[in-house]
Amino acid sequence: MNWVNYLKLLLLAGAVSVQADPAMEQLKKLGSSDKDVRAATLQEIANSGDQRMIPVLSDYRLGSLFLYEDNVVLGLDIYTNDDLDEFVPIAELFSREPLLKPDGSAYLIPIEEIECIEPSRKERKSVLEAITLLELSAPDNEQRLEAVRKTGLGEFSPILISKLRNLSESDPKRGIRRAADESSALLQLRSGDPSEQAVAIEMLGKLRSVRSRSFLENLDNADAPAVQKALKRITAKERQISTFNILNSGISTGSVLVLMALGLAVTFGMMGIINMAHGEMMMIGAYTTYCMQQLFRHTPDDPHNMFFIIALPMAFLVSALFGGLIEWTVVRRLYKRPLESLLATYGVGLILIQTTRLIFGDNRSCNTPTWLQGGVEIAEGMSLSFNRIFIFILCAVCVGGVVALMRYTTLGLKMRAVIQNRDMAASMGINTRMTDSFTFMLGSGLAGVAGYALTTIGGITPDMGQNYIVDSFLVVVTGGVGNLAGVVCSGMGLGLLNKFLEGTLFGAVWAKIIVLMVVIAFIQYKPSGLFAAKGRLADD
Amino acid sequence: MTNVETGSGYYLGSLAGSSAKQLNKGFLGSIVALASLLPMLAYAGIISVETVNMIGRYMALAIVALGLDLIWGYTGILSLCQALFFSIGGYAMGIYLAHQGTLHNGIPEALYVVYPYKVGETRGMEVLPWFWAIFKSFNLTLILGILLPGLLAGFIGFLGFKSRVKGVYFSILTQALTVAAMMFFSKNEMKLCGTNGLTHFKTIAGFDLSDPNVKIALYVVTLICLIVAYLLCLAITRSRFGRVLLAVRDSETALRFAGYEPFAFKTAIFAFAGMLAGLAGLLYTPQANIITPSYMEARWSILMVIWVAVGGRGTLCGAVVGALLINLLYSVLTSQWSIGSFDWKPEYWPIVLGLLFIVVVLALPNGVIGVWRKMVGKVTELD
Amino acid sequence: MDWITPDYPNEHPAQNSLWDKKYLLFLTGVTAVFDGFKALDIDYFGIFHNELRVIIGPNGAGKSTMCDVITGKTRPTTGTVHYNGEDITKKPEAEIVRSGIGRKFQTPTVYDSLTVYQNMELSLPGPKGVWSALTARETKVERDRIMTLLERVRLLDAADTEARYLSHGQRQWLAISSLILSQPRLLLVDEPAAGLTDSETELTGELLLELKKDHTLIVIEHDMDFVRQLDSRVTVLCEGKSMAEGPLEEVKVNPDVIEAYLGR
Amino acid sequence: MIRENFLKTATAVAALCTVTGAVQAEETIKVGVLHSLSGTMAISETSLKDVVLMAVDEVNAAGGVNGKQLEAVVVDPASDWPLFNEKAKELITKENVAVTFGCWTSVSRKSCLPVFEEYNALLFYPVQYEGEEQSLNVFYTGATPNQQLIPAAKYMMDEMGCTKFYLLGTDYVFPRTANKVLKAYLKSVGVPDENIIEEYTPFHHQDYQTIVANIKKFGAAGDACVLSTINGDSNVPFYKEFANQGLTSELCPIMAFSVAEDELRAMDVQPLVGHLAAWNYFQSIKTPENKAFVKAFKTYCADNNLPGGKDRVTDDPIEAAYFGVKAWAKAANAAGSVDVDAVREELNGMEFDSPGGKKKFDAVNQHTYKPVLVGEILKNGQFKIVWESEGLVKPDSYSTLLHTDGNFPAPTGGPKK
Repeated sequence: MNWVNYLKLLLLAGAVSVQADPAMEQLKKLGSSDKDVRAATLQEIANSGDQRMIPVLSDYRLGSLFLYEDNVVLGLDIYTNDDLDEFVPIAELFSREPLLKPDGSAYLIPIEEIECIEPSRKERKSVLEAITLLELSAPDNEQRLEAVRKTGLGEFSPILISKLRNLSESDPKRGIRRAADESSALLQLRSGDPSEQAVAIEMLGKLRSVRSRSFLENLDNADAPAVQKALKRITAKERQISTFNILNSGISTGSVLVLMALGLAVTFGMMGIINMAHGEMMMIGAYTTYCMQQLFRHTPDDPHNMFFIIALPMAFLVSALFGGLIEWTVVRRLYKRPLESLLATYGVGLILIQTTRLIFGDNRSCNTPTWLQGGVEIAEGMSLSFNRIFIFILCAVCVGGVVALMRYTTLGLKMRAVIQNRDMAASMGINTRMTDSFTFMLGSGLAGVAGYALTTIGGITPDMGQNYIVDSFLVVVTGGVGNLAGVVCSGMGLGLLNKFLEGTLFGAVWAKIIVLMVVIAFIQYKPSGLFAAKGRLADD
Repeated sequence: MTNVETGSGYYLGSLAGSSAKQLNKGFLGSIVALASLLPMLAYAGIISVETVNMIGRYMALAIVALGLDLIWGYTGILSLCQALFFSIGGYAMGIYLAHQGTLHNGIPEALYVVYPYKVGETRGMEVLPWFWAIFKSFNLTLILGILLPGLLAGFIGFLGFKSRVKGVYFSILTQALTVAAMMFFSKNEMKLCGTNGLTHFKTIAGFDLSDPNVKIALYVVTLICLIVAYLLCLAITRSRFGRVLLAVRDSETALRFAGYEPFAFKTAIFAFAGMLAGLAGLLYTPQANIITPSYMEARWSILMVIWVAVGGRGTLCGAVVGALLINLLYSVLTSQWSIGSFDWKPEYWPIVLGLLFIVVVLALPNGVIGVWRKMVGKVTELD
Repeated sequence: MDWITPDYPNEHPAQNSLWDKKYLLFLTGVTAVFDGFKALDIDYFGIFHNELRVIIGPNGAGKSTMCDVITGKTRPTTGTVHYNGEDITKKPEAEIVRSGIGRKFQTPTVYDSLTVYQNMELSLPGPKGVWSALTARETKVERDRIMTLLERVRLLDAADTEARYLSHGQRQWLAISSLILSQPRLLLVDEPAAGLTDSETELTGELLLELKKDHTLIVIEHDMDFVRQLDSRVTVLCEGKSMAEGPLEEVKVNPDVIEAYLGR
Repeated sequence: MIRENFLKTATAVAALCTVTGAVQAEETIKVGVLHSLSGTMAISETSLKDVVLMAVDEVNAAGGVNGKQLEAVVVDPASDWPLFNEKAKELITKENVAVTFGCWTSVSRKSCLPVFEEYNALLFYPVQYEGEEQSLNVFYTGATPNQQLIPAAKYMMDEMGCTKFYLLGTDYVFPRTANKVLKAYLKSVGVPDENIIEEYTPFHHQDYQTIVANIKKFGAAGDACVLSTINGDSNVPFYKEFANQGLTSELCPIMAFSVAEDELRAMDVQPLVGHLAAWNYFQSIKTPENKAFVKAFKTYCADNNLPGGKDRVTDDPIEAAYFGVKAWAKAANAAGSVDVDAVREELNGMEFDSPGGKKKFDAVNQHTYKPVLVGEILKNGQFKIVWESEGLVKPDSYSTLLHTDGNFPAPTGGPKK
């Protein structure tokens, strides 16, 4: 592995050669005790356009820069030994590679022996502004867009406006050109010059800039027709955005509900088992995901996203196995007494929750894989988060999978046969015990998948399942027991209704109460759910 | 033929046979004897007053279980909103008791924390909400504490049973109702003191709640109420009404074609059970010294069903025994103790209780009472 | 077929006292549709007072659905049901029952956790409200009636046995005797002989024939020997339609009926 | 026969309930530990039980109280509020504990408060709460609203330049009261009504899409912040959603009042980095006393094979629970007895050392004088202290902002007449 050593040598050479770098000298000045010097230096760096300085400045803001042997170095995560003494591992500023001693070991400097270069609390804002300024010329589109937007909210400065105007003319991305127009108009608004303000108001109205609302409303001449006209256009835009948001969040809430209820639709809807431990099956899925994360040693700093891919089948399998175990020991004996399955499985749930608590303790977290963090903005103010998209797709795949399994496979055929008429199926030579086990395992496995998906939106606690169990039952019952299409419709319907109520007149609490009331009224009106079985045999 | 002539066997509900009747009598007698002994033991200093108080609370819960047994054990309706009716009774008594507690600037202390006067305003509008004013009267509280849950239950039953909501659908409907009610009660602006609930009570009808004599008196009242409730339930189950309830459980359709309106019977028994739960709430609150929305959590509703199941579904003494037994066990298991070299750690209680539920459901479908009867060996037929 | 066609087909039966006198029960234009499937489609169907009518037909012919429609368990999609000169199409089941239509289901429905005596007790005629159930006590007369009936169906020894322990035949008899006890004017008896031994079937037949004297009966049956024993008019239902009607011997040679029974 | 049989069984049951807790040697002093070890609150309270047991060990190692060893009696009120009442009775009447350390939620404290007053027993309550209460039978080692909320809001205005405030909380009494206090404060310093939004979610709420979208709209101009009293497991989905919708601590900082190091262990910390929290103690306090405390706690957890072991962290309630034990031991030693009235006398106005520095009890309202700290969340789940109050802040049991006339209810409980 010669080339690795070679690289290291190169890096070391870099570390030595930084002394000649003017940026390094500037950074040292940031450590000055004179706040005017610091301010001037920051200004200098901001105007230098040196892209390397962006991460360095954010490190500076967070207090991760240190002065070591007359060099500015980057402090990595503080290392704490067993005596709680803290050490700073240091790294080269721009490459972020750990600095190594000649013998190849890392530098670990006791925190007391190293001087931190850090802005005062008040200076932090100007550091941010400096970063923004640098980012205006960043090659990365996202970064540039973000910077352009932020600029509009900062202090008025003619230089900034001219910079933004440049961007609005020359930037290759349309979105950035638009954002630059918006930001420069926002700045103009605060220029104090009435004619410039008028132009800005016109522009903001044309752009239907949502962000400018509060600025426009706070203008001295907020009642002027021009401002009102602009505000009207903005209001229209806001209405669009809120409609989009209601739809978006409604659908994603709906898909979470469907995913949670899907397993229950199998165990409860089809088999008639009231599995109160269904929520705990979700919990097991979530803890399996957590275990995978530990197994793959995934941490935010050192992402091994593979864990999340492996965790999907594992969550399904582990939950299915637990489901199989529960079926084999408890549920099997209760097919003739479905209501009593509620009691026994509640006991199972109690045991699972407390056992998990005793083994894992209470506070555990699962990190979302890097590619599910954040989201995509499809238009201004309208963004889709990746984790929500993921859950939607996962939900669709699971529903499709279950439907396909039921319709097109022999196993599915057997399952349907046993569900419809156990005795008949048995006399046709179907092993009903095996089929029951499989069906229950399928339902539990699906719950595990739901738990897996939930790790991307919420936390993991031993009793997390309890939060979802009532909702899951509501979805299945509203949909009509034993009907997958019903589950999908009611899950989506309840999700949309909830978000519609929450997004319009009511808060989250009232929305939930009203949704519950609607479900109650609905059951009154359709006592067997949305897609009830009809006919002579239906109610016997 | 002998039975036919005397007719004695026909009035026993599901407990066919005169031996069962004797057993019932024996059982009931033992419980009453033991229960009436407790206050004396407390006065003699053998057990603490707090133990009597604790048993008193569990007896109040046993009254809920009686009602639940009527609707679930006998009629086959799995209701998950008994906790709601219980809470309404509890809140009625809670509001009354809060009136008797510390007042500050004219409003009860409990209400004070959540009193929604606007920020910046001085307390100029300290008016009691109307639903607080009602419960200033002790007698009215007692009446409403039973009547309100009864009416609500009647209303829910009427709507649900009229439109023939059945089985699991009814369970989920009632569960949803309870959850909605819990959120409603938890909201501060409802002026029901939010999640903190009502607590810190001082006196009831002029008697000091911390006085041991009052505690024992409350216990005795609860015991009497339990016995009366038990006898009422017994009368119901032994009347033709009781047979109709069992018929509802077995085949509602057949009953309908025998000319009965099952919905009327279901509504009636549901309302009655609601009233029992309300009564239980009235008795429980002064003894527990607190009522909060947490009683309406899903787990409480399910636990109540479990009391009945463990005791023995469809037998009235089963409901009582189940409620007392599970609660006692819960109380014992959540404490730290050691017998000999065995150290019990309280955090293991859910595992033991969970196992118990499973075992009871799997191995003892007739609950503790079923085992008891088998042990006594006098009854061959079990329901 | 002609003899069933009403003389005044366009006139509402209830408006014409003739129908009340002639027919106890009359169905016009009754259809029952489930999810697009027409389970029942009857133009006219009537039962005279004190008639015993047997309805036969292959599986799925709509026999039980017809009972359901008459007793209000299923609401017909179209059409009306008249009983004793009254439109009962939209009445609730229990009310229909109280107006005098009793029914025994295909699978005998008894209350498993009640004793045989208690099963019978619930069928006693009289007020069936909540309050009366709380206060009701059987009179000596009522008890004797129950005992006599139980004796007739050989269930006297089992009077104190819970119904769940009864044999299939005993359950059938319990269901039938409960029905008899409730003294309806019209009895709908759905497959009374299903699953019975020959001697049990015979007793059931005897019971029904006894009832014929002062009751109107509709008996649904498969067992041709049993139908022969009842010796009465037969209606053949097929695919929800009334296919033939008349004495058994006549119906048996009807080519449509033969086709329906054997053709498939 | 039946009766006899039954009586035997019943007596056995009754005996079992009365004999819970084995008879112990007389030389020890019993102290009660009343924290939920199961149910929804176990997530927070288990750590407090652990630290109390550790403190008891330390007191014993230092010679105990008045020459006697302490013996902790642990019960599990199972997040079941009435059970707190029952367990408190059990500790006081059956176990005869000298003092009880326990409770987390306000409702659990309210539930057992009457018991402590009735028997004139002593409770140490270690969690920040909404105030509006003052019992002579409770020593409050957590913060009152004025020791946490007001300084934090002030910080957001003065240091972060925020002019708009989104008050977001779980729908229960603490957030409701906290927000009432905050609103009163914000209005008193001239923040207009339209710049304050108050919003609540149900317990265990997991779906913050709509709310975050609203915050985004509210803070579009970059001058808003969130003052969060979101409780427990709802924090994870809230912060995740916040980050996923593209909001950062720069665009709209969140100041949390219920997120401490122990909760951060349960979270994917990444989305939280840079947001703030206000407490009276952080694990990152760099004093030798605190380092020793943190180390002792980690070692204790590891040595006793508690879940999490060496990775466990300390936080504000843990410190408050810890110094509660120490302060009580100090007072009992000074009083020369564990008699409640004597100890109370000693505790009132007493100064004592704690991992977070010197503190003292108020001489009248039995709450604790504490420093106020604002911390910024780091990616290792610790806080970087960015602001510190000058000296200790006096606790207000009843908020002066709500009781502008200064007419407070009298304290409840106290010595038996």
